[in-house]
Amino acid sequence: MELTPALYIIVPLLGAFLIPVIGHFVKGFQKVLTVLITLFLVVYNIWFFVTGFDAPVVTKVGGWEAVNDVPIAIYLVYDGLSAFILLTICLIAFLSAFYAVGYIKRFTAENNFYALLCLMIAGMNGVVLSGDIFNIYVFLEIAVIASYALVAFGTEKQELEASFKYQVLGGIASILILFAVALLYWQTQTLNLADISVILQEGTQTTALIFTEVLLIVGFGLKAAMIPFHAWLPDAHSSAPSPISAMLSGVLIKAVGIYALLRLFFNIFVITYEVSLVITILGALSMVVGVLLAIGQWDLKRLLAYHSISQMGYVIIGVGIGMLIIQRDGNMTIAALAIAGGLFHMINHALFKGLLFLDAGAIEFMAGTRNLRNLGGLARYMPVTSSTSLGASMAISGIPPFNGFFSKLLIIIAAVRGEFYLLAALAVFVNFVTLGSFMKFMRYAFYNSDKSKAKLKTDRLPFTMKFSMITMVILCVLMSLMIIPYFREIMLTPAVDVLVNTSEYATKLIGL
Amino acid sequence: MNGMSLIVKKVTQLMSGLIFMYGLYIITHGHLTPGGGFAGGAIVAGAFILLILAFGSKVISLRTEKSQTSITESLALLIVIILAGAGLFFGSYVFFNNYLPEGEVGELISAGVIPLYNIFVGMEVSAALLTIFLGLVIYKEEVAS
Amino acid sequence: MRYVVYFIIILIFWLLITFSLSLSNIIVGAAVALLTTLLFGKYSLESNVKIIQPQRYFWFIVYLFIFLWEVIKANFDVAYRVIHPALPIKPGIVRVPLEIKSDIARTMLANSITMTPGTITMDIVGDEIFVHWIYVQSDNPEVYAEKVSGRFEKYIKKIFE
Amino acid sequence: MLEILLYIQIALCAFCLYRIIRGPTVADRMVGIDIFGILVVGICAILAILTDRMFLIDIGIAWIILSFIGTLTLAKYLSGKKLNE
Amino acid sequence: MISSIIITIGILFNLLGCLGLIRFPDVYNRLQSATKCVTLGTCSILLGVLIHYGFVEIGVKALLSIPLLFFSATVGAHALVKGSYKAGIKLGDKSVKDDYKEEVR
Amino acid sequence: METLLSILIGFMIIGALYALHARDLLSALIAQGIVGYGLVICFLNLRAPDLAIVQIVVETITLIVMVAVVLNSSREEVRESWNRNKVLNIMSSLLIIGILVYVFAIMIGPLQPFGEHTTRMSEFYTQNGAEATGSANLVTGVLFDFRGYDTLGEATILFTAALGVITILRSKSKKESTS
Amino acid sequence: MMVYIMCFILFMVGLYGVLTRRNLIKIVIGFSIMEFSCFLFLALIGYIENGLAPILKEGMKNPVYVDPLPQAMVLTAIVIGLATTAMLLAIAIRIYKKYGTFDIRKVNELKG
Amino acid sequence: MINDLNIIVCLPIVAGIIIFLLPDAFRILKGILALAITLIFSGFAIKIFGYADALLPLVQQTGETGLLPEVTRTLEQYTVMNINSLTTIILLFVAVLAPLICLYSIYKEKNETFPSQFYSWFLITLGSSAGTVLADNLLLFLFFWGVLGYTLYKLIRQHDAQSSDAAKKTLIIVGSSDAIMIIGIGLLWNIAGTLSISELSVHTSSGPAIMAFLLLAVGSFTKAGAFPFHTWIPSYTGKAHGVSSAYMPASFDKLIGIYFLVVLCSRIFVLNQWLTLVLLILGVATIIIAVMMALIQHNYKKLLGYHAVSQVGYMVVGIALGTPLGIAAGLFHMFNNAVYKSGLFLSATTIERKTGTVDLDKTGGLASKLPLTFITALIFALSISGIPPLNGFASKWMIYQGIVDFGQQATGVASQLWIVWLALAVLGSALTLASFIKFISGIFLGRKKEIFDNIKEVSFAQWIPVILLAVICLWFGAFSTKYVVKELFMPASGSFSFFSIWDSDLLFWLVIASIIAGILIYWIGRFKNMRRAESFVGGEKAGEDKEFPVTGFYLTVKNAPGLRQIYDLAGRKWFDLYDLLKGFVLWTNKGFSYLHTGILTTYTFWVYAGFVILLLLLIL
Ligand code: NA
Ligand code: NA
Repeated sequence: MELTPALYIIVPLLGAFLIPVIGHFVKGFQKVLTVLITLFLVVYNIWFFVTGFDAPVVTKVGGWEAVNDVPIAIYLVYDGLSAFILLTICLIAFLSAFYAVGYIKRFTAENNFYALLCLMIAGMNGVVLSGDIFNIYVFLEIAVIASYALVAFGTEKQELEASFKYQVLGGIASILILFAVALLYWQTQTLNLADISVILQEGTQTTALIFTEVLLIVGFGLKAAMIPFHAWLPDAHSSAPSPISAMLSGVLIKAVGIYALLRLFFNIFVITYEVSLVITILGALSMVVGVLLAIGQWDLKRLLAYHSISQMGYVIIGVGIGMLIIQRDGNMTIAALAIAGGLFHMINHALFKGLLFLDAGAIEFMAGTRNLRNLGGLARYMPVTSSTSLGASMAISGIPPFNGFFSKLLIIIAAVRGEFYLLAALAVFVNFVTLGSFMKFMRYAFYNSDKSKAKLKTDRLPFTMKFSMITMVILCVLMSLMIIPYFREIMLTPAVDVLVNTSEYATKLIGL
Repeated sequence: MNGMSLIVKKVTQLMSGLIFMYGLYIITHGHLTPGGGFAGGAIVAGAFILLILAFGSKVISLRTEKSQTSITESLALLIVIILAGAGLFFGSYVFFNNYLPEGEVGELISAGVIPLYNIFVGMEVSAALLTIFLGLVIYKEEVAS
Repeated sequence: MRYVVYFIIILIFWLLITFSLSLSNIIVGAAVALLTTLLFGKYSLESNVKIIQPQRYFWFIVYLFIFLWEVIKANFDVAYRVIHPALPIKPGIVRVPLEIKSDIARTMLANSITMTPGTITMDIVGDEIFVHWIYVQSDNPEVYAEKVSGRFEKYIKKIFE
Repeated sequence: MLEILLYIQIALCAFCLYRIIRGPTVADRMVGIDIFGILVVGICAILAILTDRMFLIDIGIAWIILSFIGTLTLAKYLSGKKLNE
Repeated sequence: MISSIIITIGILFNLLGCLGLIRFPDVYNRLQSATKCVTLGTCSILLGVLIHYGFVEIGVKALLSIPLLFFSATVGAHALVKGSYKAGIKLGDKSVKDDYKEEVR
Repeated sequence: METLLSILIGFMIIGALYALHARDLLSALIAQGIVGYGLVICFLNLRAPDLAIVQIVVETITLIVMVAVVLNSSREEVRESWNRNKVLNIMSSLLIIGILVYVFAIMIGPLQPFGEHTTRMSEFYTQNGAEATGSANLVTGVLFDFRGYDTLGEATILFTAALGVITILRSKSKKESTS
Repeated sequence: MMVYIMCFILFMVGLYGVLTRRNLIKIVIGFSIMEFSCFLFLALIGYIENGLAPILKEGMKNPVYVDPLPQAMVLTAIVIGLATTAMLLAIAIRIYKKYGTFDIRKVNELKG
Repeated sequence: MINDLNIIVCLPIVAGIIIFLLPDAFRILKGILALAITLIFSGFAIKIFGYADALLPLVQQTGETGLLPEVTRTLEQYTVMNINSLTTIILLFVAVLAPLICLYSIYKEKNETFPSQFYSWFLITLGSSAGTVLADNLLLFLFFWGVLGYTLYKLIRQHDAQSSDAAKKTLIIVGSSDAIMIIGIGLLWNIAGTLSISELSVHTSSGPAIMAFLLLAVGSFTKAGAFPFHTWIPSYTGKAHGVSSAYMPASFDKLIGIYFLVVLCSRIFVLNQWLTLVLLILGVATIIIAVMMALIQHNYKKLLGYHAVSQVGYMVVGIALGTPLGIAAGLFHMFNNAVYKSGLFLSATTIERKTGTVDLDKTGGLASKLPLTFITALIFALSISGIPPLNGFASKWMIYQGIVDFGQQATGVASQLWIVWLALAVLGSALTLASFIKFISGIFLGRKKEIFDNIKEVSFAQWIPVILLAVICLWFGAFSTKYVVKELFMPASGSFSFFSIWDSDLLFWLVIASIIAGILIYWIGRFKNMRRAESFVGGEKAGEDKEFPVTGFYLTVKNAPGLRQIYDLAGRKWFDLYDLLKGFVLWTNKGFSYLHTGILTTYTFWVYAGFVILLLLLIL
């Protein structure tokens, strides 16, 4: 049987459908199955990398070949960029799922939790793999609807409120995207991304196309929580159960937001100065405003959530700089550097923000609160949580030897080298504030005098939670190795190549 | 008195089965006429909803029903996936391959796997809609825990 | 027996709406009917066995014409009232005693009354049926009982009891 | 000829819309939507002849069924019971 | 041709029903006119279909939908009128009699 | 056709406006239902029977479900008094809407006019779709064959929503005894 | 092109609802209206004057069918819309039980 | 293959990571292990000191076999280490100081707690310092440099609000400066096309070049603790364990920060006169401001912290001069400072251990109980105050001389203002003396309090390092010109002649004047306070409490006209960039938070407003 990317979608879906059936009768089945599935995905992914695939791998639904070079079926496209994002998704999914085994014990309806988690993973993988704009919308909806439910999983007051806001704003995004898909179909009579790209490369920039692009920027920008479309994120990400927060902040906003923007605006649309500028400005805005919002927070998870906005800003300015340089036919090395920085920061952010949310979950699990004002001195009672938090904090604040340092380094250096001094300065400034707010987190939660000693709910964390946290902090350090050319060329460079060689996506696919 | 008036009950008794049958008709003729798994499944769910409306929920034991519906929908989707995944083993080794013979266009038994998809999607949809309906209808806030 | 009849009814309806006698259609229809019987048989009318008694069909056809005639007649009456600028109506709810006993027959009667323009069944309570009437022609219960239900009751009794 | 009838039939729907907007009670609105449902069955039937596609009757039947269920739901609401009581 | 006439008649009935829907003073009377006239009108349209095509698939379906429509419309109307009464909607000013009132008590 | 549709949409707009402004939530739901049914008529006229039947079904199910929700809670809409904020809110939304409509109107000018659609991806579907898939209903054929993932996704979404609904509405969220 | 503009105005009406209404259920309604408009928009795009509904019609020479692809898309989108609405309603009813209101101004514990 | 560089850089780091695995209960064992590794390190550092100038890779590819040859090959390219006279001398200093501090740290009082995993962080710091000094590529340099910020953070035990705040502030300032440096590095890359220190030589004539210099200098200033990025040092030393303070802010951070400043000023950039002026201004500002703050401290650890800042000013001045003499003076002072300052911190640790307090008001008269500590501390104090013949005097003398020398060139504004630099440097020295008189007399002199009766002199492991440091002070002072400067510093700075080391009358009298001035300042303050104290002791019972605490004299300084307002502002954190920025950020945060009302309509509105704005932006 041919190696097929479809398994990325099918396997988690199978899990999601099996869990309600078998999990109803067999106790503990759901946990084992979810962990196994996510583990399988990670292994499958790594296998792909190790074997070294000839990009892109394309599977066509039903085996329908293109007619007169016009694709007629949905394509699943597995290329460098999708591979990179998929690795991020599956890695975080596995660690979150494993963490959840210990964490979710306190809740009822565990079956539903794991089934929804599998659905979310399947949806994200689908978005990343799909080569069809409408199909992307469909998979996106799977992922986000599952996430709506997961945000409200605790069914407490605030969780419901958060989920509602998330749903309304997410729904707006979905409608805008759907409208954009319709407009795009009106203009091109096709839904296949490569085919759309072929048509758009020939045509001129019409008002309708700009309208479509704006719709897509707003729609996917909402999913990616760019300022000013971010308002749902702090609520939703802070209210969800922690492993889900890790998934939402770690991968969901990337898979259904940033990835889609990258794919569309690099590979499908012709890059224009205005759009690149707008995306970069939104990124810079997110970066600055996000962090300024974060620093005053006392709710730990809310603080982390606002930082997600800010860190996504880094990713966006990274790729935005790349876009601007490509657009003006500048130095492609610098463009590649910027994009590499952005993508690298994406996976790094997934790791350290995921870890931070898991840590926050551990704190909540033990101390029963996540208000920093009521915490303190936890370092003594929670050494694992404390040290992993410190590692993650250092990573997000760009302190070596953690991964965040290297990705920020790439982004800032690329900004300077591309002569975007203001962006570089902003990135550095934001880094101060990020560092400041994570120092605040460490200081109030783990150091200080211990106020929360009496309130500790349990004396020890479940093993699975500790395992995930420790693995993640190790990965936070190991990911730094990606700066070494050898590893970079395995993982990062293929993804960067897809984005830098903007029109190759279409030409390669149409040829197949 | 549970449920609605006598008149409604009697007519419901008369019609619910027919509605169910009609739902199945829509499902099985999905490849020939409008509708298909989704519309038909919803009509099937409608038949059950009609029963519940007319007779009250005592007519079916709701708790078990709810778990049954969610199991049903999972099973149905599993079968869909298996049907689709079977394409990996037959024919051209791709997902969603229509590996059964296509038959003559316009016949009831034709279009290969499509009617089967329709049937199971219909099953899933009816179960899902029923789950949603039951979930929203019998929802009660828990006593403060 | 009840279930067998139900199965057959469903199968017939299936064949009617699909309007094909091919083998595949009959097999699918049988499967559908079987499934329907399994799931809905227990909710079906208890007395559906009566459907195989042919004399009922005769009365049914007779009744159908009478009913149609009444409906059309009443319809014009209502039409007149709608179009007339003064809107000559005198609505009210009246109580009509019932003679027929079986639930299905009562239901059919109620439906017939409802379908006849000008009257609408509100409820059946005990042995009485409450009817909203657009033009209450008389205050005498016997008169309006005849006007409302008398025309249908005897046929319905023959068909359904 | 049939087309004109179709337009008239569609125009009749506006009456229902009027009733729904005017009310005054919620029951009036329910009547409006109920009637609307029946009118659409007619539209389907006329269209079936007009376009010579028989499946439109299928849609009409579906509409009858669903409009029935919908009306019962609304009626049940009026009678003040929960839907599952 | 016959079918057209029947359909026209049906639509006239519908028109009447809708007029009633607009003109009548209270919900009970509106139901009276609307349900009946419109149902009858629609039935005649369906009959027109039957006549137009004869006893073929489509005609039979149209025929079958007539009793279906009959039952659903009548039961719907009945349920609505009962529900309206239960919901406390008063009979219109012109009403002359209310026997149901005591029964509901 | 275009005029007819425009008028129909006009009615839908009126219904929608009423639905948004009705004091009584149930009335609003009914008005929304009528808009949905209006959409069905549009679909029928647009030669989209599949959409029509699905829309009927969905509209009715939505109505039922919404009625269930309103029954479980309150029917009265929040009283909205007229204050400065609200006026500001409405004015600015009207401004946004005005700009968007204007931009939209100038934008669609050069696009294919109504009714003169050309096909590219669906060329094959309309020409050979029936033979290729064996399905007389082209929409079904497209859905289950060429766009199988859409259909799988659609069914999955419904599954997800059902799962989500019962998850959100479960009566107890935390286990009683926490170790 | 009038019909497209009308369709877009319908979209804007839904948008207006989402922007100005304070009641949760009203917001859900506003959403539905926006969705309707999207569905309609797609169906309008695929329409071909004098085209046949995309269901095979026997015995016609060179039949012109309207585009089935937008219809397939709308079909999927309708179901997605239903799923979204169901989720929104589930949340709304739970919020009502917790907060005792559908007023979104009062559902603002999470801020800052 | 393992080479000497591996042992210098990687061995301590790897050992540090391995020592993590041992629980803190085996502290002594860990200490001994660490000491052994430090000694190995020192041995190799001395060995490398003998190397000829070279560029050697840290990771070497040996043949095609081995783990991932491609990886090793690329690493070989990026981890080039620069062995030259400057780097090796710094490494030598590191090698001298580290074992002493390590030895001192092994002893622990019963109730005393070190930062957890102290020795792991100690060793990682050691290896990273070596890496920082040796790294040739600026990115590799920045990597090690950043790690030092992290270990600095870990070397303070954050058990209460103040210590947590101090650690927080420290890492924020240090980490931020690292981020700033990235821009500088990027600019350099644009200008020169390379990031190898050995290949760089950039004229600060263009805007980007000046910017790059300033941004990189920020990093150096922060690490070394020069104005205006110095504020973390007093906070840190005030709360950290004395050993940590002796290790990082007092010695290692100085060594590395000043090393980088030297590299910046003399290797990477060629300074123009305006940059020299800026550096000089910052240097003297550092001297004066920090010493003024030191004068008013109660907490002797904090006082030492301010002095740690103040002394940096001299180094900056020396290096800013740009002449071989200046640079040699700067480096010399850097080392001297590291020696006496770590000595002082170790002494302070001893005092804290013995008395349990860090407040000068509560100590006194310990000289008789702790004679050894007293004598060594006195040597360090005199040395820092620039009293001949100690090493502090020698390096300050060189700096004064460098300024005079610089002034004689008389080209450019900076040179013409030489007298200002000289005067302020001397004034700083006088104030330093004044505050150290306070330090010595506050702790060791005066009347002994009864609670201190049971104090005994410290153990062997603690006085050995201190005495060694004191010996270095004396020895470097005595042999400064004859041997030390010539052999150690000239190779790094370039040669120059001691034309007038003891000859300059002016300088001689200035030194004498500064000594007298320092003593006067102290006594004036004390006298005024004594008088005031007596005036209201009046009828109260006489006794120990009566004696006016020695630190009271700061009131005089604090209340002096003109100074009072400045101190007030300083108290309200007006001069602390950190606090200013923090205030600004929190202010903006309030504004943004206010906008997030929690009401859905607002958020929806943003979305659509954003949509329309984007649309208009793109279409128009
Ligand atoms: Na096939
Ligand atoms: Na150089």
